[in-house]
Amino acid sequence: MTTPLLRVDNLRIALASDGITYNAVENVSFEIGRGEAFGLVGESGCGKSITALAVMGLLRRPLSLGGGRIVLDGQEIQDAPAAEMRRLRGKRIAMIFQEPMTALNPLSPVGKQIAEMFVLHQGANWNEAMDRAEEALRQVRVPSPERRIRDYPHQLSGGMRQRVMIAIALACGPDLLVADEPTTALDVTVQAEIIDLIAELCAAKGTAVLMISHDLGLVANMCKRVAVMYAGRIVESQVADAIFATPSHPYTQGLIDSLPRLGERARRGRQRLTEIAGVVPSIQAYPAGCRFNPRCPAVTDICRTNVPEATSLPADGLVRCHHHG
Amino acid sequence: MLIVLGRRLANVIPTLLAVVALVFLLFSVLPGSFISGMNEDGRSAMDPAVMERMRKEMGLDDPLLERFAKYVVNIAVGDLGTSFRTREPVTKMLSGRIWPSLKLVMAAMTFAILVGVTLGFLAALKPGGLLDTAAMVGAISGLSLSQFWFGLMLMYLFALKLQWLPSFGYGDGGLRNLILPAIALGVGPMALLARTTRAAVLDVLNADFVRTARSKGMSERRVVEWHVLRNALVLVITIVGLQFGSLMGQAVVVEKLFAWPGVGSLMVDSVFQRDMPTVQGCILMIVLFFLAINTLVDIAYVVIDPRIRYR
Amino acid sequence: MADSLLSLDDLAVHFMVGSAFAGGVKTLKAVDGVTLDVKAGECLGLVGESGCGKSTLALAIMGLLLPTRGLIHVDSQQISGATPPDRMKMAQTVQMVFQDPYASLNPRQTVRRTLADPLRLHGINDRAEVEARVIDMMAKVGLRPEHADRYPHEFSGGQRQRIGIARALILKPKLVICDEPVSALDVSIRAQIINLLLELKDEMGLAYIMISHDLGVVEHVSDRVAVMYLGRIVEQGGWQEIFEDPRHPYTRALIAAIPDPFHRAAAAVAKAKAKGEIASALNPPPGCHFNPRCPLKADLCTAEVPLLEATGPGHLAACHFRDRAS
Amino acid sequence: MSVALKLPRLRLKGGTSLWVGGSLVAIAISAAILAPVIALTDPVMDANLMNAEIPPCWEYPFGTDAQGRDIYSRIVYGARISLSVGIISQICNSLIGVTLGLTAGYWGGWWDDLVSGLTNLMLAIPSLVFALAIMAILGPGLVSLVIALGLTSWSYSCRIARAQVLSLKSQGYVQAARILGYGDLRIMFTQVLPNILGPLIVIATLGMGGAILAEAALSFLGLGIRPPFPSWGSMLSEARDQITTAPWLSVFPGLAIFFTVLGLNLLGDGLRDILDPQSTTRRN
Amino acid sequence: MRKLIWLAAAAVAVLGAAAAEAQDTPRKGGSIRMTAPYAASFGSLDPHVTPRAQDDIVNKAIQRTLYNWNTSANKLELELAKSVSVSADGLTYTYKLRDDAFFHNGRKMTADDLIFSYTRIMDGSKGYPGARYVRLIKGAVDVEKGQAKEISGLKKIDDFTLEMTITDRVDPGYYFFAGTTAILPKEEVEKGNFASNPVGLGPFKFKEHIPGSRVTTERFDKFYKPGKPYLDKLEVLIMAEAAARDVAFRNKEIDTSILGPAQYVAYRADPQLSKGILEVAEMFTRAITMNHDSIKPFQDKRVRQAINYAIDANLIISRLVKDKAYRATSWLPPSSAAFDKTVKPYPFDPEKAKKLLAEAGYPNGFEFELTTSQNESWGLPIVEAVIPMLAKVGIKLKPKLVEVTVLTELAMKGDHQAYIGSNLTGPDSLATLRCYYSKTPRTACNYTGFKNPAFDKLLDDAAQEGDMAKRNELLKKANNLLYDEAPVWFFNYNKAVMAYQPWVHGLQANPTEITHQYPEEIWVDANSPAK
Repeated sequence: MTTPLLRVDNLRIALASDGITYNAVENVSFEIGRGEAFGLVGESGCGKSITALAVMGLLRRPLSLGGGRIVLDGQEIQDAPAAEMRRLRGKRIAMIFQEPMTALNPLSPVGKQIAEMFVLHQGANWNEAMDRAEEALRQVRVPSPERRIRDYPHQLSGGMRQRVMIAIALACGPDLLVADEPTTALDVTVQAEIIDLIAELCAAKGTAVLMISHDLGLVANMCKRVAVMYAGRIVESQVADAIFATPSHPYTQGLIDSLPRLGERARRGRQRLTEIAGVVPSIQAYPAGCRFNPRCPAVTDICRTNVPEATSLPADGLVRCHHHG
Repeated sequence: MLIVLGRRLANVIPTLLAVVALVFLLFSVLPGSFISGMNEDGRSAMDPAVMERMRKEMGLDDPLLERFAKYVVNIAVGDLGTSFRTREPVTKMLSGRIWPSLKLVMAAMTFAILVGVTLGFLAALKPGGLLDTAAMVGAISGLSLSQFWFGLMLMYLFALKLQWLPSFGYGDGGLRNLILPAIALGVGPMALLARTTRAAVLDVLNADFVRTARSKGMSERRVVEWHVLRNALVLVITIVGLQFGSLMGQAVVVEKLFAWPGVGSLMVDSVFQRDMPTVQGCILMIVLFFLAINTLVDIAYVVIDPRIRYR
Repeated sequence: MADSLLSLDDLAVHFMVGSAFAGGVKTLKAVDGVTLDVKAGECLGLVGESGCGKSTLALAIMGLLLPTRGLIHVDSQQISGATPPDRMKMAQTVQMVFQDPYASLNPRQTVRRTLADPLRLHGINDRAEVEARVIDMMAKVGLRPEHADRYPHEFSGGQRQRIGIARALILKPKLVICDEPVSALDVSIRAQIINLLLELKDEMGLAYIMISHDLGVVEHVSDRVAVMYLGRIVEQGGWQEIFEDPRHPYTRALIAAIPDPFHRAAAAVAKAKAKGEIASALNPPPGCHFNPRCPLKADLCTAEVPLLEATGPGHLAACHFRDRAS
Repeated sequence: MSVALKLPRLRLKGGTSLWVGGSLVAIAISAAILAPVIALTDPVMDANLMNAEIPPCWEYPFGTDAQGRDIYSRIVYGARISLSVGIISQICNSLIGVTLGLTAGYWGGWWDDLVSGLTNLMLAIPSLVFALAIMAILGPGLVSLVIALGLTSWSYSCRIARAQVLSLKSQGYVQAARILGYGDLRIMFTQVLPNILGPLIVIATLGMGGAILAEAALSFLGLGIRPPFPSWGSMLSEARDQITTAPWLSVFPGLAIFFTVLGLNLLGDGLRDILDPQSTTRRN
Repeated sequence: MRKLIWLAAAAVAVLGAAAAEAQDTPRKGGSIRMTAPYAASFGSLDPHVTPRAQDDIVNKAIQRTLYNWNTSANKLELELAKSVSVSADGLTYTYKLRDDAFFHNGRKMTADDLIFSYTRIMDGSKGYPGARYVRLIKGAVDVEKGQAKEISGLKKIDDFTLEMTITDRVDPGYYFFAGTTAILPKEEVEKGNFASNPVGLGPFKFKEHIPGSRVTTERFDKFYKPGKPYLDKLEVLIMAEAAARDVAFRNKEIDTSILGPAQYVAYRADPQLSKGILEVAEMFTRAITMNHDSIKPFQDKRVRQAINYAIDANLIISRLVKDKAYRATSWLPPSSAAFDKTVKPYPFDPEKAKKLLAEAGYPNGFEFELTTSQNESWGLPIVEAVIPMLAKVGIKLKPKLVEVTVLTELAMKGDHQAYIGSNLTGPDSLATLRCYYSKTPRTACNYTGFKNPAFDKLLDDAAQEGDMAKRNELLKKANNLLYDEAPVWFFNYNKAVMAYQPWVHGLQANPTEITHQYPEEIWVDANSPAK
């Protein structure tokens, strides 16, 4: 295998709170190959978004990088100087965010916000940059881009705004696109379009995607490989198809079973949904041992004391569970 | 912009009318009359027969409603009545006072904006830092100062002890006479602006779109220049407008202390002498100024914030 | 009508927006001619995307918004019209569960107060009885008695939603409107609440209107389903007809948009995705509101509003091509 | 980002100002309450012209005034007047503002238009000018002052109450209350009011400082508190001519005003961080 | 002892004035910056419109009246006339007017200007404050009522001779020296904007008025006193705030300043500043006016005397007013010709006060409300000092603070139980004492409601007496009667104190109002920093 585009190795993110430092994320490792779509799935507060921010070098107080390595194309960037990171951001790694309304500057025309990318990274002058911004808008299939570049974010619908965000992110043809819940704020029908757009554009440009979502179905549909995070750790990582077919971690299993799936009732009649007991723990109250242990139906004593090691699964997959393998 | 202006005017007129009515009613129940006010210094002679006659001549004995109706009709044609005291048209008296008042208010606001916004801005860039702490302690102290006390202190320090600046008066209308009263008047808004600016900049710095800007690979300096300033300005401008507008009213104390010939000191003087047409004219002037500034702020919003147009 | 717990007849809720100065007043037809009924003990799923008017419809049913036209009958009693409805009586018939469990509980009231106050308000003043009903209701939604004196912030999202459900049920209503009851919850918690709602329905003989954009949830819980688009119902029928044999292109588009990692849906559905975005309700397209996004669009669709007509027993669709095979 | 991540910084910042502000205010309040106990002499009757204008010394820690009265005792008693002015006028303001704002925001319609108009009117006339007019009508004195300050600056609390109600009105629990059959007033007072109290308390706290300063300004203009009981503003105002000859006359009341208002401002800030964490940019 | 203090202070005043005169020969040129301390603005520069002391500070420079008050001689003298002859019945005065007086517009003053000015003042529709004086002229009232166009008592003999017939046997000087009776040029008045461009006969001509700030005037070269004025420029700066005035004076931004008690102490103690202090006993009597109609105890002479005994006025004057006042004995001020120097003020004797109260039937005292203004010399601070003193004899005093404006109105309406104030008590002693004449209405200054037939008789006799010396004897008796009756608490006569910079010379100690300087006498030496 060639070197992966991005390798995250043993990442730890520290959260300082009231003078105590918590590990919001620990032991997180994954690799993304060139042009590959990789999904990171988890519930709110599991640390998936801050992992993405860590990759971007955008962690801010009270969060900080606690340890581990982030290797982009063979180059370690976790300790890169700020200026170096700035050159990378936007040019080689780009990001789109959950809320397209707040992620765009409300006082600046969208065309200008796209054009900034060309000015920043390619030394274009503003006129030239605006022309290219128009082209970028066309690429993300915004109708009549020549007019839209002068529009302000509030004049666009949610889906259009997210398209603008995509245009910004992909403006300089980055190697990696980090998409943090890009469709959560959108309607179902629009969400499908945006996902398709991202997949299509990235495939065309050979851009790798780090897709972050709470929706396992969505991620599995788009990504080749998926990692599931729970309470700051990756609990399972598999090829997308496999994770639905053979979920190995009780949490993954629970997630898949707990939601009514379209067509399920027609096939099998109404079944009582499988519940995952309890609640997601807060960072300050992570349980010892396997963090899923208070909610796990298969919990045993070892789960409460020992952190499970990773067990390999086929096709570079892994799972962290004492009861596997 | 015309729409904003139109909407604004539609709001301004009823407000003005209400102000006129309120002021008129308030001051018509004021005890003491101008005529007894002529002895305000306790040194001037009065003649009861003349007083009776003056009451009549000034229409003070007419029914309230009649006087009010007359007043409103006159205002509509730009006549604010005749001062009891000087027997000159109020408009003429005001016209001599507006420029000094404006000068003072503008100087105070310039001071407040220059110092306040700069301090607040620098403080926000390093929250928790030494400058931040110092600026915020200074700001909150500035808000806790009694204006006339502070003015007196300035006088003593800069005029009497250091002899840098004249202590009072309008002088030739130049900058030297303006500095002390402007600072005394501007310290409150300055403190408020420092705090508001700091909060606004911090707010914007934490906004999602700033994160977006950073994710684009911008330097912090660019982030601030391209994305933070303008957005913070929107938040700051409200305070600037409100403060600017009410400064003319607050100037009363400072104008009196520094013997500054503005609308405020004319008003206080006229209140104490019960020169009602002048008082009403002054208040109307102050309110008009407030509303005008607010309209300007609204227009500034439209210029700065594209969202407003479509609201 | 007689056997309907709730019936809506040509219900419309319009809002005036804008001002006389800025570009004139416009009419926003949030709900525009909705006819529906819900029978006792039945669960009606109401599906639609943001801005389709489903929340407005719910508020109108609750009597919180005055309808512009049309009739609402609740338990055979007309509640719309010139006079505002009798809130006290309404309260004992229809209740509501809200989407956001964080915003739907008064942060300054304990669970006990949240549940006991409505009882007292409705004339139950006996202390022991109030207490008994509160504890009983808490038990029903899976809360322990010691939770009674806690404040909302001490609970997790799932537990808060349980409190919200308890509050809705404390007056023993016949119909509960559930407005996206699980969409704000953590994924791993949603099953708990869906199961709870279904259990309570059976136990208390409740009827539901289940408003959701999550088709999986709707399919799971509903007896009948109505699909809304831009203020109108575009399709209505039994859950099986809607999901197995959707007749409206919009319904098909909704189903097609669901990520389908199991690759089980028919290939035809996968091609039914809608293009573009939902139009503004302020300025809906003429004719069939869905026409700009519709793969079946024809001239007829811009010219004529399709009526909601039967396409099978109990299955209605508002499409000119309702009978065309998908 | 999750809610949990936002908490820590606010608490640190609020802590200091809350502590310092709270202590300063507590000192002022205890001085007011304990005045008869901790004052050395009667602030009014113990005038002895033979003792006039003694600089601070052991017997008179803050010196004596032109009437030979102990300034320390007068400041202690003055706390009663000055704090009463601040507290009572703010209670009036809050009552008026909250009632109007609450009902206007909740009911909307013509009532809202009327209240908004009234609020704009109040904002347009500078409150000092307004207070001056009312003081001139009622004549100097504590009651007039409380009325003047209590009637003239309710627009802020009204605006805030209204804005808060508007945002709370669509919250689930308010809607739920309506659905459960609660009457409008019951909803306003049990569901809405308790939840908007935080920012209103902050406004009232900051307003108290403003009222104390306004009292000083009005005293300066000659429309202050009725004698013989001292208020800090009137003490300061009376002493201003002697600032070069007997500075202690004005220094101590000046400091009392400064530290009390500072305390109230700090307290308001600290409370804001606790009670109203979202509103860092709101004007006060 | 007390008298000694008073005499000493008076001597200082005279010496101060003398010292100012005794400098070298006046220097021509330079400018002076005087202060107007009584309000934050001038009312009007039209002297007929305003009776205010503040405005007269400027008007003294620009305008002239028929008479003036000679400060050094302490009496009235002719200003615009060279001589006057009086008819036998004492009612017709024939004035030989100056033929060298020019208005600032260059025109010479004639008798027509006096007739015009006095007729204007009697315009009933305007209610000019000077009407109270001009009404003395026969036929003036008819003009005021609109029944005549011309004042019948004024006759022009020739351009420089005017005959004036008056209605009472009084000295018209008292009536025609007030600023409100200034002589104005008709043609300028009729231009319509006289107030913003005043023209007069005074030594200085108007140059600029910045409302609320200052008035600037320049030397008028054709002024009728040869060689005068000395100054090129005279500015009057408005400075109502005593503390600010203090700073400005110390900072040498102003040349004269009016001192309050606090600053009086400080300036006297300062080796430099103490050299430039001008003092004068002004004709203002400060008193607590008791309303005999509203509080029953006040009707008893013994109670009123008790109050005079119970208050330690000397202590208040020395400690609180910082000796910036002269102890009052009775109503008339010491500069009045009818003042009796032998009378001693009420001594401080609380025991006697208690006894008198007991005799009057109030052994346990009583309670009354005292209305006061904020004034530092005759307002609130005094009341605060009086409260404990009266409390010691059992009288409970409730202070009520009002504005001066309101105070005046309450006094006129009788809507008070007692009030403390400052009363103009000169220079016309007869007019001053009329305030206690039983037929004088309350609105015209009988604020006590005092009624005493003996007093009325004395006043009637005095009015009939043509011989000024004899009249003054009668008035002296009346004043002493007031002393015994004590209708008010006699507090003090104002000691007006003006501070001036060392380079200022020629200031006059004017007892009618210290700020009213005849500026043609003032000059500054070369040390003046003003340009």
